[in-house]
Amino acid sequence: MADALLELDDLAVHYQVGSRFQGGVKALKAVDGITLDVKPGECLGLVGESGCGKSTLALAIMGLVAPTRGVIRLEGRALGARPDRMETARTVQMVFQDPYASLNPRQTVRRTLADPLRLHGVGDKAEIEARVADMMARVGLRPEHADRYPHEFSGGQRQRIGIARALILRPKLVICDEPVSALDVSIRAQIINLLMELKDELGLAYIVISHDLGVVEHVSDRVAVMYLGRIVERGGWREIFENPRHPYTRALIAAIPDPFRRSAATADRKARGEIASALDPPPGCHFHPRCPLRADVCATQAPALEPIADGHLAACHFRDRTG
Amino acid sequence: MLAVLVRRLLNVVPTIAAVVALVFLLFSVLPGSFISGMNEDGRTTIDPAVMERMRKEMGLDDPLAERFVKYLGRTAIGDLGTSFRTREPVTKLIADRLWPSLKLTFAAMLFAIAIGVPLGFVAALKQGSVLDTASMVGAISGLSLPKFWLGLMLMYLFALQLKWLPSFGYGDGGLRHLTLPAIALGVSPMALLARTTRAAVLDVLNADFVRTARSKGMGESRVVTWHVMRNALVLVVTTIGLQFGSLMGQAVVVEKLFSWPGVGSLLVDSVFQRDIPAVQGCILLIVFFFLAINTLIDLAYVLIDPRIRYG
Amino acid sequence: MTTPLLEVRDLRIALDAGGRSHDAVGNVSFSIGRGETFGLVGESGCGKSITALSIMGLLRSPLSLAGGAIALDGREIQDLPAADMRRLRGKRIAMIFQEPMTALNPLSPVGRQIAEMFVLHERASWKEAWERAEDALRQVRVPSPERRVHDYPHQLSGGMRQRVMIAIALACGPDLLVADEPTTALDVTVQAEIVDLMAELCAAKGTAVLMISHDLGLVANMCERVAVMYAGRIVESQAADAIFAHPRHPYTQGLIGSLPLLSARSRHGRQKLREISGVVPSIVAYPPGCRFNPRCPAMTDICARDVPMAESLPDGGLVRCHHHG
Amino acid sequence: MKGGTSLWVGGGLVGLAVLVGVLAPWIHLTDPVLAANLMNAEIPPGREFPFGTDAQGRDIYSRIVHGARISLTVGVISQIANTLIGVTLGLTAGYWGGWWDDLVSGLTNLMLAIPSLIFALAIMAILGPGLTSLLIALGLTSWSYSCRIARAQALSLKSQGYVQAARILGYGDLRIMFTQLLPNMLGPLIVIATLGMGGAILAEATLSFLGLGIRPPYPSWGSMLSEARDQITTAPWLSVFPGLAIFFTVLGLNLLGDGLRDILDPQSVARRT
Amino acid sequence: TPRRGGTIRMTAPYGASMGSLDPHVTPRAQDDILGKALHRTLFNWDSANKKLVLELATSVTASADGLVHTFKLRDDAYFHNGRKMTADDIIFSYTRIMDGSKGYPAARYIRVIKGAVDVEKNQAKEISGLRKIDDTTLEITITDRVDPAYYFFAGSTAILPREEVEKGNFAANPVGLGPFRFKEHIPGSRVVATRWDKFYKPGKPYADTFVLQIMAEAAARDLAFRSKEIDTSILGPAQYVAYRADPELSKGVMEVAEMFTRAMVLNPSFKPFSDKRVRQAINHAIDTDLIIKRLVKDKAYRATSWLPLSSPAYDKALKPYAFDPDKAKKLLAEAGYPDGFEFELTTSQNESWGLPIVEAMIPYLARVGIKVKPKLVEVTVLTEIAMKGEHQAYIGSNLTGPDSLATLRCFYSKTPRTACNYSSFNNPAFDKLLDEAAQSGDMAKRNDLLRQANLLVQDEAPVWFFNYNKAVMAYQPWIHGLQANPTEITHQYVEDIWIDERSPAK
Ligand SMILES: Nc1ncnc2c1ncn2[C@@H]1O[C@H](COP(=O)(O)OP(=O)(O)OP(=O)(O)O)[C@@H](O)[C@H]1O
Ligand SMILES: Nc1ncnc2c1ncn2[C@@H]1O[C@H](COP(=O)(O)OP(=O)(O)OP(=O)(O)O)[C@@H](O)[C@H]1O
Ligand SMILES: [Mg+2]
Ligand SMILES: [Mg+2]
Repeated sequence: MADALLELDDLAVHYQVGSRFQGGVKALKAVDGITLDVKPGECLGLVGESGCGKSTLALAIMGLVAPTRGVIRLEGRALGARPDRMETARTVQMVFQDPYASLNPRQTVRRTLADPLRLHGVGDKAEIEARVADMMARVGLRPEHADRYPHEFSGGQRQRIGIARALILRPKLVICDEPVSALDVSIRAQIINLLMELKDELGLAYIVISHDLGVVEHVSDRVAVMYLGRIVERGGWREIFENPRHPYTRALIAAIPDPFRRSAATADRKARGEIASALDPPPGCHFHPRCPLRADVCATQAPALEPIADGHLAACHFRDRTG
Repeated sequence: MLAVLVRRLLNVVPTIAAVVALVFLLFSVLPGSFISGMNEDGRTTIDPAVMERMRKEMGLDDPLAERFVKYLGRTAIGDLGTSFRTREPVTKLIADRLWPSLKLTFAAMLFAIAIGVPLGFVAALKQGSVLDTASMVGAISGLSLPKFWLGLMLMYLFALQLKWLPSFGYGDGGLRHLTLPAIALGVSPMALLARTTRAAVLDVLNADFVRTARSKGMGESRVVTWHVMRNALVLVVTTIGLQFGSLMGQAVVVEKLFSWPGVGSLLVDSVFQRDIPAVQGCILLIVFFFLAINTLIDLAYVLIDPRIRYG
Repeated sequence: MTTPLLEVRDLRIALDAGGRSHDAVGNVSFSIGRGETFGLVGESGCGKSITALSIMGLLRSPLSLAGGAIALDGREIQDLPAADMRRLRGKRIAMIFQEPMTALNPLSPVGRQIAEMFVLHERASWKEAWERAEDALRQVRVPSPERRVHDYPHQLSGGMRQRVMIAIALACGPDLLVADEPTTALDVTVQAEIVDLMAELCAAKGTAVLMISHDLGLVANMCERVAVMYAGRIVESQAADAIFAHPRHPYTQGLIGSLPLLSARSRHGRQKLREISGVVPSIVAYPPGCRFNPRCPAMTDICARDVPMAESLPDGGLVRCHHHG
Repeated sequence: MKGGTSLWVGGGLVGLAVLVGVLAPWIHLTDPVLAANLMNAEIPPGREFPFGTDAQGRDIYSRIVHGARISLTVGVISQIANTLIGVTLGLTAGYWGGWWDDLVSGLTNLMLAIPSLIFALAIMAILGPGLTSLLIALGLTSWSYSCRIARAQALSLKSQGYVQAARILGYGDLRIMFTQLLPNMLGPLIVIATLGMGGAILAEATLSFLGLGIRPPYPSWGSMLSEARDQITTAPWLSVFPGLAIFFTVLGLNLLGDGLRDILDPQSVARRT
Repeated sequence: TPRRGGTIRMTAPYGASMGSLDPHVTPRAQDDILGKALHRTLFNWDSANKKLVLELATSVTASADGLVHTFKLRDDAYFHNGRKMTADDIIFSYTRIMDGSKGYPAARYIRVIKGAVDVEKNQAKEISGLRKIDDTTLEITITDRVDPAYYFFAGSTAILPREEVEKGNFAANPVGLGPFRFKEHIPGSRVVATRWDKFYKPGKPYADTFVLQIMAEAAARDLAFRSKEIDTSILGPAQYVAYRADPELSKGVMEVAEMFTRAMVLNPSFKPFSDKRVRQAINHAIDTDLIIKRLVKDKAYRATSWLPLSSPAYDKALKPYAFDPDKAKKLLAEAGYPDGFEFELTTSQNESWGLPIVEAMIPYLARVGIKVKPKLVEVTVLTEIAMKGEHQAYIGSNLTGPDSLATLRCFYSKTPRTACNYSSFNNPAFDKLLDEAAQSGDMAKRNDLLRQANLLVQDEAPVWFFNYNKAVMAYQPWIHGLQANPTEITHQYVEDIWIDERSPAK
C-alpha cells in the first residue's frame, strides 16, 4: 500500500456565527471530526447534501480556512497553523463549481495560466509559454484562445480553463468541488471524460465532490458520504453503491429517480422530513429524525464510524442490518 | 426591537466619542480668534489689552491636552460650554434654534418624501414613458443646482413675482414662511428619493414573487399594493434615513439665505466669528440628529421587515 | 377523440434584443389530457420556462407571443382580454416556480400568500381565507400548520417553501399545474419527497401537470409522456418508457448516453461517457436548418438547409429529424 | 430612461466641459484676470462680449472658459483623492475583516454622520480659502461612499471562485487585492466618482457662497455664481452663464454616472435586456 | 404730521445673528441697531447737526482744567421695568463695564474716567472718578483733556438698570431706557420690540412696534425689499446703481458719507514698502477714480488722505494722488524697482473693500510691473493678520470718526500695531503735530494742526488711499424720519421714525 498523499485526522472546522448582541455567538460545526485519506492516483468521491460541509472540507485542505481541531497531512507533512501556502499550492489544487464566477473577468486566459507560474518562480519566458500552450492543449483549448477573456467562452470551455489553471503547477492532488453541476447537461460528459483522461495521463489523485450520485459512482475509486459535518459511511465505490449500510446512503440512492425503475419499489428507503440546520443539529445520530430505522438509542448516542468489512465503514447503530 | 435599539446605541457611543474628539481637535487649530471674530463686519476696533485678558480668562492659552480633557469632561455631562460671543450657555443657544431647525428639516423631508416617492413609483410603473423620462430628467436636474441658487430663484419667483409667499424670515414659524426654505432644502433629497424609489420599484417588479403574484391571477393594481409597495419601501427607507439624517447639516446654506433661525446658520456664524464652543455644540447636535434618525430608521426596518425582526 | 385539456399548436415566442427579433421558441406543439402528467425536458436556455409563461399569459417584454395557439378545453386563450386571463390564472391554470427562495414575498406571512388565492378567486373573506390557508398547509404536510401560517418565508426551509408554493398553486383546485423545475434548487432527498407529494395531490384532485425539468430521469419517472426540447424546438416526444428505451432523435440519444446514470458502472463497468460535441447555441445565433446540426454525429447537407418536419412515430410519438433512426 | 441615451447625453456634456477646460488657453478671448477694463463694466451679452462682462469689465465668456479648468480640476482631483482613500480603506477592510474592518467601518460611519459640507467648511476655515485648501477639504471629506462600495465589493468578491483560486495558487494578499479584486470593482467606483464630481462642483459653489471658496483672481464657476448673486435683479447675465455651466456639467456628470451604472452594473443590464 | 402706530421693519445686514442683546457684551455695529431702540447712552450723535449732543443729561459743566464734568441728568427717563433712572445707574453701568474679568469692549472708553483702571485691575471696587452728587447730578472726573462726548456715546456704554442685570440672563431679557421695550428675540431671525410709553421724549416713539430682521444676504434683502417685506435695506454698489436707475425705488435712497476710510495698508517691514517712493508709486499707478466710478458705482468718495469727509479736520482743498502710471514707473525706478516686484495682498471677500477691489487693482499694478498675489481670508483672520503684522499688504475698512484726533492717533508712533497703527507708522514730525494738537484747548487750532498731520500722512502714503464710504440705505416710501448718520447709517433714532398708512405691515 502506497503512502497516503493526504491524510485527515479528526479534522473539524467550526464557524463562529451570530453577533454578540443578537442571540449570542454560536459555533456552526460545518466539519466535525473527519478522518480520511487519499492515496496517489486515487479518486475519492465525496457526496452529501447541501450544507453538509463538503466545500468547507475542501477549503480547509487548501488552507483557506483554519481547522478548529485535527490534523491535515500532505505527503506525510502536517500543515501547521500557518501552512506554507506556496508549498501547498504546488501539491494540491482545486477546480471550482461555478465556471462563471471562478475566472477573473479581467484577465486573459494567458495571464490566468502564466501568472501562477511566474509567481512560483518559473522565470523563463519561453518555458512559461510552452507550459501554458501544453496545458491548453491538454484541456482541449486552441492556442488562439489564449488571449481571450472569460466572457468569450462557453461554460464548458470556462471549466476547461479552470481545470488548466488547477493543473498548471503540476499538483498531485486536485479537489473538484461540484465540477459539472453548473454546466449544461450535454456538456457534462465532456468535462467528466476530460477529468478522467487527465487523471490517467498525469497520475493525479482527485477528491471529487458532488451531490450527483451518478457522477460519483462513475469517477470514484472510493466514496465517502457526509451528513451534517460528519462522515456517515465510506468505502470502495462498489460497496457503497451495491451494499450501502447507512440508511442515509440508502435514502440518497433511493431518491435518485431511476428512469428504468418506477420509484414505488424504493419508497420505504426514502428519507422523510427536512435536513436539520448545521447550527443546531439533532442530538445523537444527526440523521435520526429522518431515518426509517430510527430507534431510541439513535436520539441519544452518536454512532461511531466503524468497519463492516475491510475498508467499508459506516456510522450507524444498525450498520449490520442490510437493505 | 429592544435588542436592535440596544445594539444600535452601543454602536453609536463610539461614534459620538470620536466626533467629540474630532470636532475639538479640528477647531482648536482654527486660525483667527473669536475676538477678531467680533469684527466680522469690519466696523469694530477692539482693545488689545482686553483681548489678552479674555484669552486667558477663557483658557485659550492653556495647553491643548489640558483643554481637551476639560472639554471631554464637560461634554460628557452635557455641558457644552459658554459661547464666546453671547456669553450664554451653548446649550441654550442651541435650544433656541432646535425647534426651527427641526421644523425645517422635517418639512423639507416631508416635501421630499411626498413628492419624490410617488414620482419614483409612477415613473417605475410607467417605465419608458414620457412621464418616466420627464420625471427622471427633472430629478437629475434637481440634483444639479446649487442650493443657494435654487433658493434665490424660488424667492424671486414666489415672493417677488407671484407674491404668494414671504421671501424670507421666520414669521410666526408657520407654513407660509416655512414653505420656500423647505422646498429649497427638500429638492435634492426629493430628486434622490425619486430615483431610488424608481430603481427599487423596478427591482421589485422584476422579483420572482411578483411573477408569482401575477400567476395567481392578481390584477396589476393589487400586485402593486399587496406585494410591490412594501418591498420597495424597504429599499427606499435607507435612502430616506441617510438623506434625512444629513439634512440638518445641509440646511446651513438655506437657513442663511432665508434668515431661518436654525442650527445651520448658527453654525456658520459661529465658525466665522470663531465662537468655538458654539461650533462644537452645533456639530454635535447635527451628528446627534443624524444618528438619532438612523436609529429610528433601524427601528422602522424592524417594523416593516420580518427578516430582521426574527433574524 | 375528446378535446385535450391543453393544446399548444405551433407556438412561437419572439425575443427582442438589440432592435432585432429572435425566434426564441418556434413550432412548439403538444397537448395534455385531463389528469395527465406531461414532461418537458431540455437543457438550460432552450425555452422551457418561456413556453410555460406563455401558457400562463405572463410573457413580458422583451418576450412576446409571435404566433400559434394555446387552447384550454378547446377554447383559445392566447388572445383573451387581460381581465379574463386573470380569472383563469390561478383558478384553472396554476404555476410553481423554480426558486423557492425568491418566489414568495419575503414581507408577507405565508398564510396570507395562500389566503390571497381564496380572496381573489372565491371571494372569500380574509378571515375565512386564512382558515382555509391553514388547511391548505396541512394538505401539503407542513408540520403544525396552525403556527406556520403566520411564519414568514425566511423562517421556512427550502423544502417547506416549495410546499407552500404547491399549496398556493393547488389552492383553487386548478385543472392544470405548470411546474417549472420545482425541485431543481432542492436537495436530492427533499426533491424526492416534493415530487411524490406533488404527484399524489395532483392525482387526488385530477389536476393535469406540465412538468418542466432538465432532469430526464426525473421526468421519465414521473410522467406518462415526455417531450424533449432543444434550442426552442421540440425535437422528440414519446411515452416516458419509450424515450429511454428507444430514443429517436440524435440529441436525445446523445443525452442519454452522456449521463453517468446510477448503477450503470456496476452493470457495465466504467465506460467512457458518450460526448455531445460542441456547445449549446446562443439564442441570437441559432443555426439554420435543424438547430442541432452543428453538434449532430449524423449531420448531412440537408440538415443545414431544411428545418426538419415533425414526424409521427408508429407508437404515438413525434420526432423532428431528417435521419431519425 | 434608456441607459444609452443618458450615457451619450451625459458623456457629451461632460466631454464638452472637459474640452473647453483643456482648450481654455486657446479659446478664451481675453485674459480672464488681467484684461479687466473698467470702462467695459457690466455690458450685457452682445456682439463684442457674447456672455457680457462683469463688474470689473472682464469678459464673462473668457472667465467661464477658464473657470471650466478650475471647476473640473476641483471635481476630478477631489474625487481621485476620495476614491484613493475610500478604496484603500474599504478594500483592505472588506478583504481582511477583523478589527481593521471594525475600525474602518467606524470611521466610515463617523464620516457619514458629520455632513461633508460641514466638514469641508471646517477644513476651509482652518486652511483659509484657496484652491489647494478646497481640494483638501473636498478630497478628504466624502470618501465614505467609495469606501462603503469598495468594502461591500471586496466582501462579495472575496468569496468568488477566482479570488479563492488565486489564494490557492499562493498569491499574496496585496497581489490579490490589486490584480483580482480592484479591477473587478472599478465599475461601481467609477459611477460613485462620477456622481461625486458633480457633488464636488456644487460643494465648491456652496463654499463660495459661504465665503470660503477659491483663491482669487482666477475664477471658478462657483465663485462666479456666488459673486453674481447680488446682481440677480440688476445684471442677471452675470449669474446665468456660470449657473448654466454648473448646471449642465453637473447634469452631465449625473447622467454619465447613471449611464455608466447601467453598463457597468450587471444587475441593471439584466434589467434592461 | 407724524402718524402714530404701525410697525418699523428694519434690517440687520452684517451677520446672520445678533451678537448679544446685552449692549455691554457686544461691540458689533449690527447689535447697536437694536441698541438704539432699546437702550440709551449719556451722549448721542445728532445727525442733523453732525455733532455729539447730550442725551441722558440736560446739561454739563466742565471745570477749568477741563477734567471734571458735572452732568445734570434727566429726571424723566424710565427703564422699561418702570423705574426712574438715577446717577446710580450710570455709576453701576460704567463700573460693570470695567469688570476686568469680563473684558467688556467698552472698557476702552470708560478707562478715560479717573480710577477706572483700578477697578479693571481689581484694585478697587468703585471708580473714584464717578461721584454721585444727588439722584440727578453726577460728577465725572477724567484723566485727559478730551471731550467726554466722544467716550460716552458708543452703544456699548449704554446705561442699564442694576436690578435687571443682577437677575442674571440679561441678554435674554434686556431692559433699557430706549423708546422701545424688548418683546421677543428669535435668534438668527429677528428681534421685536414694542413702544415704551414712558419714553422721555413726549409723543415719541410714533410706531407701535419695531422689528429688526436679520438678513446678511444682500441678494435676499434685495428681493425682500422689492417685495415690500422690509422698510429699509443697505445697498451694495450694484444695487445702488439699480435703485437709482429705477424711477420708483430711486425716491427712497438715502446717502451719507460714513466715517470709514478704505485703504490698502502697506507693511514697511516688507522691503519695497519701506521706500516712500514705492508707496507713492502705488497711489499713482491705480486709477482710483475709475474704480470708484465704475466698480464701486460712485458709492464712495475718493479718499485724499486718512481723515474722512465729515471729519472736523478734513481739508477740502486737498487733492488726491493723480492717476499717473508714468510717474509711478519713474518713482519705482528711482526706488530701485524698474521692473517692479511681487507682493501678497491679503483681502477679505467684502464687496466694497475686499476681493472685487483687489481684482480691479491687479491689472493697474501689473501695468507698472507690480505683480499682486491676492490672498483671500475671512474678515476674522484679516483682523488677526493685521494686528500681528503678518501681511505684506492688506486691504480693509477703518473706522475714522468722528474724533479726528483719535482717528489720526493710528499713525502715532507710540500707538501699538494692535491698537490700529497697522502700518507701523513712525514719523517724528507727525508725532510732534499730534502732541501739539492734543495739548491745544482751542478747537480751531487743534483742527489746523490735525489738518497738517493729515497732509503729512498723505505725502508719506503709508497706505493706498482708496475711498471714504458712502453708505446708502434704501427705504420704502411710507417710512419717515430717517437720519443720515455718518457714524453708521443703520444706526437710526427709531423714536423719530414714523410709518404712514401705505405700509403693508400697518
Ligand atoms: N464562512 C462561513 N461562515 C459561516 N458559516 C459558513 C461559512 N461557510 C459555510 N458555512 C456554513 O457551513 C455549512 C457547510 O457549508 P459548505 O459550504 O461546506 O457546505 P457544502 O456541503 O459545500 O454545501 P453545498 O453543496 O451547498 O455547496 C453550511 O451550513 C454553511 O451555511
Ligand atoms: N426576460 C428575458 N429577456 C431576455 N431573454 C430572455 C428572457 N427570458 C428568457 N430569455 C431567453 O430565452 C431563452 C429561453 O429561456 P427559458 O427561461 O425559457 O429557458 P429554460 O429552458 O427555462 O432554461 P432554464 O433551464 O435555465 O430555466 C434563453 O436563451 C433566455 O436567455
Ligand atoms: Mg459547496
Ligand atoms: Mg427555466
